[in-house]
Amino acid sequence: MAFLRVQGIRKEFPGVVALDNVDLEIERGTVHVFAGENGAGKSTLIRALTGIMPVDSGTIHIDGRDTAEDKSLFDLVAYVPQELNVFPHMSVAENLFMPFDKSGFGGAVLSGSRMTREAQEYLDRFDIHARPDQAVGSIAVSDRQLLQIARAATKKSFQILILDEPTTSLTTKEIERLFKIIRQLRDEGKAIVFVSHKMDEIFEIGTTVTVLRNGQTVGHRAMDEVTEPELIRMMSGGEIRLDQTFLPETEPGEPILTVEHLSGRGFTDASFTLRRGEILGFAGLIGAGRSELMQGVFGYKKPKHGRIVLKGEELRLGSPAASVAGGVLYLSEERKLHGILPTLSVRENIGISVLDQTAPSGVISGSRERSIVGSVIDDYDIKTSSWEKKIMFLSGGNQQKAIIGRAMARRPDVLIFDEPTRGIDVRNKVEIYKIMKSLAEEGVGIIMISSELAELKRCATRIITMHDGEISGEFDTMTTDADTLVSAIIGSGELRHVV
Amino acid sequence: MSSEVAAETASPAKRTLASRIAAVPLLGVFTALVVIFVVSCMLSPHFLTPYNMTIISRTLAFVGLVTLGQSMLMILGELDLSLGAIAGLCGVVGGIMMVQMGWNPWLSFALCLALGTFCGMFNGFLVVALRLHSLVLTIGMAGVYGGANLVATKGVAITGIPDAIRVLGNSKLYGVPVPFVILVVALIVITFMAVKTPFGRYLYAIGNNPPAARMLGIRVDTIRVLVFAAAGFLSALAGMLMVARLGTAQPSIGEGWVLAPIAASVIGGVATTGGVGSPIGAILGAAIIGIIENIIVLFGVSPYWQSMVSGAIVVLAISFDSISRRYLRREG
Amino acid sequence: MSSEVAAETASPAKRTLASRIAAVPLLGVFTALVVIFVVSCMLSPHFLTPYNMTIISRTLAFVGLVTLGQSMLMILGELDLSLGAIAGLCGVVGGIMMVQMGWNPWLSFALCLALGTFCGMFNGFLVVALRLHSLVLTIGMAGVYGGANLVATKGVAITGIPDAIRVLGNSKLYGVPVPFVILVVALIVITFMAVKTPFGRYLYAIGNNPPAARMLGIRVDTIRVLVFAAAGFLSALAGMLMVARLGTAQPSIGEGWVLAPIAASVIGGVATTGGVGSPIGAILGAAIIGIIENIIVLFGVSPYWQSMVSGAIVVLAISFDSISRRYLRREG
Amino acid sequence: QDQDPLRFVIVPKVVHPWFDLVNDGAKEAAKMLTETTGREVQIEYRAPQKADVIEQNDIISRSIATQPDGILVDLLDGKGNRVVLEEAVDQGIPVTVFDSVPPEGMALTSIGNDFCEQANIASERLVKLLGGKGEVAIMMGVPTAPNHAIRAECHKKTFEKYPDIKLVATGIDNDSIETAQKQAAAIMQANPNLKGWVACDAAGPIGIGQAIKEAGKVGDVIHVGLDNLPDLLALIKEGVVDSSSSTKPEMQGYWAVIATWQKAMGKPVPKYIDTGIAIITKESLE
Ligand SMILES: Nc1ncnc2c1ncn2[C@@H]1O[C@H](COP(=O)(O)OP(=O)(O)OP(=O)(O)O)[C@@H](O)[C@H]1O
Ligand SMILES: Nc1ncnc2c1ncn2[C@@H]1O[C@H](COP(=O)(O)OP(=O)(O)OP(=O)(O)O)[C@@H](O)[C@H]1O
Ligand SMILES: [Mg+2]
Ligand SMILES: [Mg+2]
Repeated sequence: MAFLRVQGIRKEFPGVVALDNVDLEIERGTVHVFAGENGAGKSTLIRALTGIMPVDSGTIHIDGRDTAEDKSLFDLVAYVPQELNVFPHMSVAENLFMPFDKSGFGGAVLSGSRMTREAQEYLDRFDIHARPDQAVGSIAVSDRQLLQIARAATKKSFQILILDEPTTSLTTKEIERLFKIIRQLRDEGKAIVFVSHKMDEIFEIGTTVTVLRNGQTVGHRAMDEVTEPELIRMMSGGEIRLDQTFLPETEPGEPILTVEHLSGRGFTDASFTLRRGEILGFAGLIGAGRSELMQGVFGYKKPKHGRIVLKGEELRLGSPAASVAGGVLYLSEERKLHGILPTLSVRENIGISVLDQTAPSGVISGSRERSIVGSVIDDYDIKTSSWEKKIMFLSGGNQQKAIIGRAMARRPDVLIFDEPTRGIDVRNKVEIYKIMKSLAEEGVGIIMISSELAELKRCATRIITMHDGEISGEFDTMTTDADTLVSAIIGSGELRHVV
Repeated sequence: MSSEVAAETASPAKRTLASRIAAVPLLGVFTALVVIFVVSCMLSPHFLTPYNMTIISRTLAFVGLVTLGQSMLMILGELDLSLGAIAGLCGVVGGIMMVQMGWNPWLSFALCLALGTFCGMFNGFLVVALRLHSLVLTIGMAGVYGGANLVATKGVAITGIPDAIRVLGNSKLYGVPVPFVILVVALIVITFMAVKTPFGRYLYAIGNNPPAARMLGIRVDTIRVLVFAAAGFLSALAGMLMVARLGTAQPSIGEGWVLAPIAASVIGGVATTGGVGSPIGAILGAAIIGIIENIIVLFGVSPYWQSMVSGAIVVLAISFDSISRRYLRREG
Repeated sequence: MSSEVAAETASPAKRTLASRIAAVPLLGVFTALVVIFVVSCMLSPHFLTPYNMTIISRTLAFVGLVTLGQSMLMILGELDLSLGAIAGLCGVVGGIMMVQMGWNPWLSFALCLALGTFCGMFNGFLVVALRLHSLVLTIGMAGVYGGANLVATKGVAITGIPDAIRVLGNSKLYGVPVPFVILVVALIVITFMAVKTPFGRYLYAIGNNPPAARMLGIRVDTIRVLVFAAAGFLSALAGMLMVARLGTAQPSIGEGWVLAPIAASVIGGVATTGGVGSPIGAILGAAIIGIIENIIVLFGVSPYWQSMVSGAIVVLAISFDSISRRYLRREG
Repeated sequence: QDQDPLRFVIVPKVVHPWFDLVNDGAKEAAKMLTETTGREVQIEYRAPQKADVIEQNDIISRSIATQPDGILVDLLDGKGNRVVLEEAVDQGIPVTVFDSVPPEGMALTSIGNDFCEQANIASERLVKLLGGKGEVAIMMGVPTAPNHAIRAECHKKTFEKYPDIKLVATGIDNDSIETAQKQAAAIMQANPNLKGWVACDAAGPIGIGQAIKEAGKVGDVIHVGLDNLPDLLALIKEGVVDSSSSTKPEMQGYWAVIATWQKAMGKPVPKYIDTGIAIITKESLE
């Protein structure tokens, strides 16, 4: 019998069956991938496996024993959730070893020095850039994500490690590092469960895969017996081409946004121009300051010096309201922190940004709101059982789509997309590329920040690279090879202008 | 709102009754109010008399106006513990203007509303400028405004409020006390604002997630200051109406309007964490508290037991609300 | 923030003095306390007398014990507005046991501490079981406990507390009032607990991010109930010490211990949103408030101005804290 | 004869032991009336939780809603209570006022005494004991409570009459012994030459007495107290507090019921009944 065995699990939420008769077997010493589109039920299944969410029916056996009879079996499972779940005002070391009794600090008194020492080992091993005594709120997002993974590994008793989209905020280098650790653990005989929407990752690390669709298992495969198109077909029930590009086919128009010598926290002396009808990519390592720069441009964080010209007029610095009024929208990479309005409905979440269309007279028209929200939900294929469902109950990917749809419905002139496809499934990624392309072709200027170079090369006409808070180069996508870009990203090489 | 829900879902037939009920957020508190009303009618023959209804509605009017302000602040994720002190300060300043300075009563009335608005706005400004959570700031400001009241009056009530103003507090319109009419008008305006205008949506958005609201281009700080100002205005209005009712400007006006509006709001479904609930629910909550206080006296509960009984009923009311909501959700 | 990361990882020498200061969270409030202390010494020759120091430290002891409990709750992200009522209830029940029932004073003392613990625990239990935010629940419970006090005493103080107990409130140890010694001991124990034990760190974790804490398998609910119980215990202790001090069990004990501990905690750096601050900071905050109240009287501020002045100083203290923190952060 | 019992509602200023004594006196009168007239007289006692005119008005109007045969009120502030008293009179309910002054222009019977007189007795006694000179201080109660405010004002007026008496400090105790003690201690620190204290509420003199004892100033600082709470009596016996003046709550309750009954029966009632003030000294306690 398999080390972890799931039979006939069912879980229903109001209006949706999230898991429907799911069977699963996971062996030690393997990396088992859960694949499926947004809302397929991957995270729900994982929550069931960790014992934190009771299921409606079905059994979970670990090591041959029934978890319904012995809850302590769940101690064998270590789990890294999809969303960041850290304690921002506490130290790195404490975040790492929480809860202490599971990580070998179970005594009555905590030894600070021992904790610092052991924390340093984990920080080195996972290559996390932080000191043990630093507050987690002050370290970079990527480091927080790695820290969260390291935390799971501090659980002394774990035999199964479940990683729910662990790579969303990591760069290639960090992912490689993570995979090295995963392989180590696998070879030590642990069972690993891995979820990602990035196909190359799945194929690189996976041993076996279970595909979920609409809460049901549609197949189990050994990884080397399945091809990428096959897997995608299992997930989506259709064909998706991965080599297609989405570069806007119209000529770029006049400059719409000009940034001159902008400096602020995390970026210095940034100058660039965005033209109508183009997709301008921003590449860089995580922590390069792309988000900071764009939050500065948008006004969410006030820049210290510099000038921004929008549609020929100088933009007030440090005022998101002025930017939005001028037609600039920013979609944050951190949707939980900066995106959703959790206890409001899907309708209200989308409706909030189209109020100038639904309430031109100052009074919201319910029918107009319903028609706009309805078309957003259809256009972006947002899976929700009801428009009135609180958005916090949607799957992560569907939340992301709702936020994107909401921004598009506002018909912006400039759209700043920070990691637009983070956590989005393959089919919907393509949908988002298509949307960006058609918006650009309608004359919208789009800035796209992405840590996936491949993605930038499929969409962006020009790519600006950033390194350590400064712009390190500007390249024409068609004429530049990957090596040139990478060296600009990692900061070796002079400032280049290739355009 | 519930009809909208029904219209949108694919197959309304599938939804159970319980889940429909759960979808109407005010139903729980409304049911509780009806039950308490009916029980009160049965408990005391004096309850459902015109005179008693008058005193209940008038009492509700004063605390209700403050509750409206406090509930809007709570939806925004803030709290103002100085609203009672603002009401008291505006009341006595009004008295000083009308009586001691001999100013025109209506001018004085308007100036006091402006003063209340200013006090609220000042709280809001400090919250925004200093990025403080409002709870503690307004504990301090309650001391400041209450202290100003004491300095202005030396604790002595100001008597001789002109009749022109007194009419506001004591007359009736079609048998309904004027302060209650004012409350109903304010409630309608604010509910409309909350449900049907962008400003109302922004309130909920900010209460849900302030950084996200800022990213949406909402002027978060401006709206915060405005709502604090509105709450100050409503409190000043309550204070002035109380002066009109009493015919004297009592320095103690507003002392009982600090915790009751918060309790009323929570009973009515407004979360202290922001983003949830409605002003109308808060008023229903205030009505529940008001009826309970009334029936306790009518029923002749020993004064020594009163505070215990009304405390226990507040606890029961919020427990009932919390339990029923969870039960219905599970069903749905 | 990114610059901090860079600075910290690269070379410690690079860190500015300002950022080092900002890293010591208690420094701001400690500086404020010292400044206020020195100013007080200069303002009044009567301030730095042994007798006055005794008064200040003893007053601080009572409100300080409640502040310790409240600050732990605030770190956890909760609030208990019934702690004052618990103190009062336990005080009078103690009086009834010792005087009217004639029970052994120490047994009565212990039973009252148990009663306070139970009351706190009951609050915690309701918060956890009903998933309510504690603010409103404890407004209601304050009515219940305060009402029980009234029922038990009919508002009449119970006199004739045995000398064995009175010694606790009135004697000194090496010149330091016993209640203050008890406060210091409690502070040391709680600080040790908060900083050095898993339990203490879980407090912070829950205050920081309750769902994350729950997900990691921390017994969030158990810890909540325990901390409520501890706060109840500390309040009962304060109430009993006050009874010992006064020699009579006054029903009004604890009335002033509701908002002051919250204000003190915030001045001392404990956020109302949870997860931040320390009990020691809260006590420093309480000391600031205590000294201000003392110096206001010494300095002969008109009684009419007192509440305004102390309110304004609370506002100034938290503003100062907020501004200095932001300034230091920007520098760092 | 109508055999329905007569229901009289007593509304005091606040829940307070002093008013329980009023209630006792009222019950005594009710018992006497029941026995002598054969028609039962019931007393209902309804008190505000806080000494606040607004809350008291709520209680009075709720009492009116039950249509009693008489209402007996200790007014917090005649002018502020007037609206509801008029409502009672309009509905034909007899109203009697005790321990306070009826609002101007309303023909209500009042029972009791005035606070100013009570304060004057205390401050005059202090002045006499000090030989007409020295530094004195007043401890106010709750500044917004009218009876406390009246007493403070009358204390002040008395002191102003004597050129060699110097009022050096005023404390606020908000009717709390603890606060009174804190404030008194600080005030004595700041004014080492202070010779005398008067108070305006029941909690104040106890706190002051304890502060005097603690500062070791018994005999050095003279304190004339107020009211008759057990702690204060103990302090008087101990010699820490010189004396106190106290109203007679039982008498007020008793006569208020009698007057209300007379009014309810349509019999003539006097406009004012004075129940007198008791002076409490160490001698009178022994
Ligand atoms: N607490 C909840 N209440 C109601 N519905 C829920 C809840 N949690 C999940 N769901 C629903 O269950 C379905 C499965 O969600 P789940 O989060 O498991 O998807 P997922 O496969 O992890 O998707 P993604 O790739 O977007 O993370 C979704 O339709 C979602 O709306
Ligand atoms: N509003 C905010 N509150 C807290 N932290 C923030 C906020 N906005 C940005 N940050 C933080 O700023 C840091 C720098 O950004 P980051 O590491 O994301 O660099 P980047 O160049 O934008 O790269 P990427 O976009 O690939 O993540 C991150 O730690 C991020 O969490
Ligand atoms: Mg998921
Ligand atoms: Mg970023």
